[in-house]
Amino acid sequence: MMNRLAINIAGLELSNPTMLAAGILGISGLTLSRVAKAGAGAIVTKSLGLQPRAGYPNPTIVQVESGLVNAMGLPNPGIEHFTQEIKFTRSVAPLIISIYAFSTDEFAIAAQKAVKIGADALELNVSCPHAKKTGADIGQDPKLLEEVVKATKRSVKKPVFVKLTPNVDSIVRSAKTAEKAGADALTAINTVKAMVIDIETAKPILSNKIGGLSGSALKPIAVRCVYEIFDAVDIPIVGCGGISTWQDAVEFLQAGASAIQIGTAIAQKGLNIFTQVNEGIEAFLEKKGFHSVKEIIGLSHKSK
Amino acid sequence: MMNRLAINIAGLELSNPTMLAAGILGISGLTLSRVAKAGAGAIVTKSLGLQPRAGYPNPTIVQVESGLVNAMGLPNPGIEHFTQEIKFTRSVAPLIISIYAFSTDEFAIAAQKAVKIGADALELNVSCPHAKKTGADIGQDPKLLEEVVKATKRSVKKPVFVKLTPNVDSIVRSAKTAEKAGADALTAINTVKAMVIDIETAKPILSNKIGGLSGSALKPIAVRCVYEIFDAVDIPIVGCGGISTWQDAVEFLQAGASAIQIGTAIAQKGLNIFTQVNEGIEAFLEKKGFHSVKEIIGLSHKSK
Amino acid sequence: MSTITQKINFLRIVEIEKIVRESPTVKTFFFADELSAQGKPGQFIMVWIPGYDEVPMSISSTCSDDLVSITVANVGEATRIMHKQEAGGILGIRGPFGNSFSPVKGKALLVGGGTGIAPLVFLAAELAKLKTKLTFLLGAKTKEELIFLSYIKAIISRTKGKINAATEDGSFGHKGVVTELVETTLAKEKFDKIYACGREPMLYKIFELSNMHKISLQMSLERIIRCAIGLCGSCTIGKYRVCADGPVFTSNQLQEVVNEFGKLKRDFNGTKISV
Amino acid sequence: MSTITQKINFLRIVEIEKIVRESPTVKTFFFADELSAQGKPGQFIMVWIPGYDEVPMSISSTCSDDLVSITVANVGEATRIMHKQEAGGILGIRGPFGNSFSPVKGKALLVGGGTGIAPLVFLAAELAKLKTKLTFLLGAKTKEELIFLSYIKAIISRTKGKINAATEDGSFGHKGVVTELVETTLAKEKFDKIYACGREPMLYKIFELSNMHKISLQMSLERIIRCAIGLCGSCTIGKYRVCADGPVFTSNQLQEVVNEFGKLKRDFNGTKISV
Ligand SMILES: Cc1cc2nc3c(=O)[nH]c(=O)nc-3n(C[C@H](O)[C@H](O)[C@H](O)COP(=O)(O)OP(=O)(O)OC[C@H]3O[C@@H](n4cnc5c(N)ncnc54)[C@H](O)[C@@H]3O)c2cc1C
Ligand SMILES: Cc1cc2nc3c(=O)[nH]c(=O)nc-3n(C[C@H](O)[C@H](O)[C@H](O)COP(=O)(O)OP(=O)(O)OC[C@H]3O[C@@H](n4cnc5c(N)ncnc54)[C@H](O)[C@@H]3O)c2cc1C
Ligand SMILES: Cc1cc2nc3c(=O)[nH]c(=O)nc-3n(C[C@H](O)[C@H](O)[C@H](O)COP(=O)(O)O)c2cc1C
Ligand SMILES: Cc1cc2nc3c(=O)[nH]c(=O)nc-3n(C[C@H](O)[C@H](O)[C@H](O)COP(=O)(O)O)c2cc1C
Ligand code: FES
Ligand code: FES
Repeated sequence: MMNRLAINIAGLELSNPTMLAAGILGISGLTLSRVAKAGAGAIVTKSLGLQPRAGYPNPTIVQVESGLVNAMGLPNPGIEHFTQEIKFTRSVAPLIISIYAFSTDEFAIAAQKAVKIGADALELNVSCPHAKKTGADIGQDPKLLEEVVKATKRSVKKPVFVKLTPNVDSIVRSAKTAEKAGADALTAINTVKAMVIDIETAKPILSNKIGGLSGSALKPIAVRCVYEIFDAVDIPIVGCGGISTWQDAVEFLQAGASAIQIGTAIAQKGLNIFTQVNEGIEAFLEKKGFHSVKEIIGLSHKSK
Repeated sequence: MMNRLAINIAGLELSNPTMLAAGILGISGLTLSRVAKAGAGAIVTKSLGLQPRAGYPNPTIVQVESGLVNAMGLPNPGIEHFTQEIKFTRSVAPLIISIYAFSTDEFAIAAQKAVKIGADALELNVSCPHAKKTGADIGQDPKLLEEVVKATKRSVKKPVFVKLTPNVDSIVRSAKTAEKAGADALTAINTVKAMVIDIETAKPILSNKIGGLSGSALKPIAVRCVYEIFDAVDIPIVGCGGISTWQDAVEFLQAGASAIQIGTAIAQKGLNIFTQVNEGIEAFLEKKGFHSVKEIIGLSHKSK
Repeated sequence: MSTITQKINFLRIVEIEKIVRESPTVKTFFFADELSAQGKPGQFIMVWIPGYDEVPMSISSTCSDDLVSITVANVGEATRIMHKQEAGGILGIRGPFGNSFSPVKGKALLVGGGTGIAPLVFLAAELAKLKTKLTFLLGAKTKEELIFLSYIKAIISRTKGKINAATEDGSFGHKGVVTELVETTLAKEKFDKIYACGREPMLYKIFELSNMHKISLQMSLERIIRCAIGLCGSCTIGKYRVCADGPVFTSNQLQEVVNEFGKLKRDFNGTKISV
Repeated sequence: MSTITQKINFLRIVEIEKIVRESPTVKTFFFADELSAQGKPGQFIMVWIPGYDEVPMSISSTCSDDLVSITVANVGEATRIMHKQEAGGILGIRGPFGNSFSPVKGKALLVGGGTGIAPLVFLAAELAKLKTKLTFLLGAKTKEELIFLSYIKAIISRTKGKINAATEDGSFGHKGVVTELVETTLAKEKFDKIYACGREPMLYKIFELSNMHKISLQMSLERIIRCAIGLCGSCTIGKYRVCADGPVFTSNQLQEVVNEFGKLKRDFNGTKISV
């Protein structure tokens, strides 16, 4: 029987449209492989840089009513170190290495290294809302964004996903910029800048004070971003932000996503969430008489 | 005994720091007066324009897990019509008329009219995320924002509050622009652009498709905005976004707000919320040994 | 906002299980929905006709198996589309919203005009359980538009109550308007409560009559509903919100808003226009 | 995310009600918290020292009046600040997180080193309720650092169990390390389960001994904890997350991660370093 859930995105063959979101359990090859075995169609690493980075001191995460605010500060051992992890992820699912860097040149070098150690594709983190001179500091500047994507594309042959920040005047402009610069796919979205103050002590709780909001609070914002981008670009979109049920996943697919990423919801639902979401999508497709998940991508744009 | 909750903001004397948010129950003078009697320290009208406007067809509101997504489309009978409403709001609490317009000149005219019919202050809606050529279309353009605020300030003597949109690269830049242009106070924030798709029909639910996210989902974003703005400007800030308890209100005050606005939470808690929040703030001040709410404004910036 | 308000306000997609034609212009739609099935007489739901509009409709019956009905007059675009639907079609609903009629024991007078009869039929069924003695007065343009007639007769006969109807063309019962029946009935009889639903001029007349006879009153009003949760202000009458403080109001409340009741309502942009 | 995970993960500010000095470097802090008071032996909470750090601490006791304790060794900045606090001081806490020891009936061997004794004392109290026969082996550098000694003696005497200690300087009990006591004990006696907590080289040795004697084992591990809810990946050992899959692991699980257990851990940037 045909696999209704199979999808090709920017040349990657996914057995289903669910992916692990960047920065979630993505430092260890064995953990990534466990996520793939739990059902994820693709796995994305923690954002890796050229140098090791310790991240911010704790507290790095705060619970809010409808999600989390986090400022981990991109802790990672550096791309080189990841060589010893990558062997564990072989042949379980396509591996996307998320990279960050502090300049155009560095992005090109980081991309090359990531491909060399075995990335099937790259995701450029130009959207982390709480790191300085990287992440959203790049994604918010159309010129810089264009240069970074161009430089990365020139340096590697593997598909390049560009992960966008919603902390901009117009995510459509960012999406078009990335597409024009050669991006093969877009991931939308990273977290929204946010913070929490403890009123008893009058202190911002995160050591970095400001972090990024993830989880269900983000969902209607992320759906809107995917919907807007879908009308503006021709490259595939990976939806991300607050997905915790198969219904959420279908909403993103109908908004225009070709695949979706799951992060925060893992805290609550465990790694089983990938299988749950996939089973839900499959049953939905069957009920509605669709033969492939591709048939519902962007469907909400077609209806009156 | 001294009123611990009293606060002067941009020349308005408020008996307490709670206000009604714009667009909530703000079309009818009698309803506004009821809100004031229920405990609000100031009342803000629905955003009014020079011409009557029917707004968007239903559905105009959708419930999400942690808030609402709305696209009312600024329905309002026009500023002139409001003359017959304003008599009901006299001497209950300071009245802030929220205005929107489609050009710099129109903003100046609208401001004059609003003052003429009796506004104690104005709030410029340069932040509505779903109206075309007004609202956020102005607030996202620093040059236009500057011109609108300048023109308004030139045309009236009453205090001008500028309501900011979070849908920008940098709300700090918007805040500084508004301050430089002469704003007497800032309201932060309006809703974040968002949408909801019904998966059974694959249709965006709102007739306008895209709307604005309000309610608790917004809170950590709004707190961050107030916190960032507080460091950058010298004019007072009115915090708004997801406030539903006195703890939320205190968090905004400590972040740097001199007063706060309440909208969405009224659906759940009723008009009593103003009194509940005020009583909570008062008890907190007493417990912590503060003599005035002023002592906690921006307190989170002082602590290590 | 993890409260009951939120839960009720989430959109549910339901399938129409059954459609009953009540009159040439009125149909009743049945569907299953757990939350609406807990609705009380007077409460309404918001009905989304995907791709068109979302409109308020009173609950006209509930059932222990979660089956709920709304009774819809074909008056404009959204209701026309609804009338074209068949069983198996879908609707989006949220609710139930608003307050409800408070049932009285003793003797009750129910006065319904047009589709205003629908929520009162739901109420009559509840009152019958309390053994309240019912007098039901109905009004419509023609005999054909007198909906729920046989159903009401059945309830009335169980409670040893009375039923009387008025049609404008005289095709059934009294020729004239239902308020004339109210006048003659109140002249002869005392009631513990009057319940009414229908067009506002009719309601205003009944309000005056109830004041004259000093009988306590509850009536359900209509205004433009958008949010249905008391936020947007579209539905205000005086200081009250029809969606959240109403739709059912008492004589005392109506007295407070007497400058608007029966006289002024707001159009879609909020301008006051005459009722 | 309106689930239990979310509820547990909300930060609560608590007041320290009592501080007990256990040794020159260890203090126990008591505070009231409803959720933590439902914690089980082996579970931990995240403790925010406002303005400094947030660190994981095992629950060392719970009480029906919601009083909970953690037992803290002064080893670095955050724990130094904590040790300076007095009753009335405040902490931010979230949790409890992770799994817990599963209590066994029959005969249990408990092996604790340093502050690793704390969660085992909590476990011992639970096991005593099941009338499990306990053998408790403790290790520390000096007699002064043997915490909870008299409390353990009390539990042990109630269950007719045994207690034995080792100090590196020989100031109390066996001179040497506690694993030597484990070796001699296992040579003489059979147990239904071994529970252990302490430094990883000690745990690894016990793991080997338990394999040799084919006794089922549960031990609590430490890795760097940031999110505590299984997301960030800071705490992984092999394919497991200490915060969410642990902190308590069985022999079988440890076998699966034997390439790292006792050998490698990750530092703050995720680089593997030796334990
Ligand atoms: C609390 C309440 C309960 C109601 N219960 C019933 C019922 O049980 N059965 C029934 O047939 N009708 C009921 N109505 C009236 C019903 O909502 C309107 O007939 C319907 O909205 C018309 O929609 P349309 O698109 O077909 O007509 P349109 O062509 O859109 O409008 C025709 C008229 O319908 C009214 N209307 C339209 N939209 C709204 C709206 N959002 N809110 C209020 N009125 C509106 C206006 O008066 C308008 O002029 C109720 C109204 C309210 C406020
Ligand atoms: C599940 C678990 C339960 C624990 N239970 C206890 C207990 O009951 N009593 C007790 O005294 N200690 C316990 N610890 C160890 C305790 O968390 C560390 O001693 C404490 O974090 C040191 O913080 P510091 O700032 O004083 O030291 P630092 O100077 O910051 O660091 C000293 C060492 O402490 C460890 N450490 C620091 N931060 C963390 C962190 N976020 N996560 C894990 N380790 C960290 C590292 O090994 C570090 O090298 C437990 C650890 C874990 C993982
Ligand atoms: C703890 C945590 C760490 C994250 N780290 C990264 C990261 O390193 N790189 C990145 O691009 N996004 C990172 N993100 C953002 C997520 O990949 C994702 O975009 C966001 O959390 C929204 O999805 P969710 O609501 O499903 O979590 C992180 C999110 C969380 C919660
Ligand atoms: C139904 C509704 C209508 C609104 N109308 C307006 C408006 O006319 N003008 C405006 O500036 N903001 C408007 N807003 C935004 C609110 O004033 C407020 O900024 C936002 O809802 C966040 O606050 P809350 O979470 O307390 O609702 C509206 C919000 C809602 C929910
Ligand atoms: S319909 Fe919005 S307040 Fe009643
Ligand atoms: S501490 Fe984050 S996954 Fe365990």
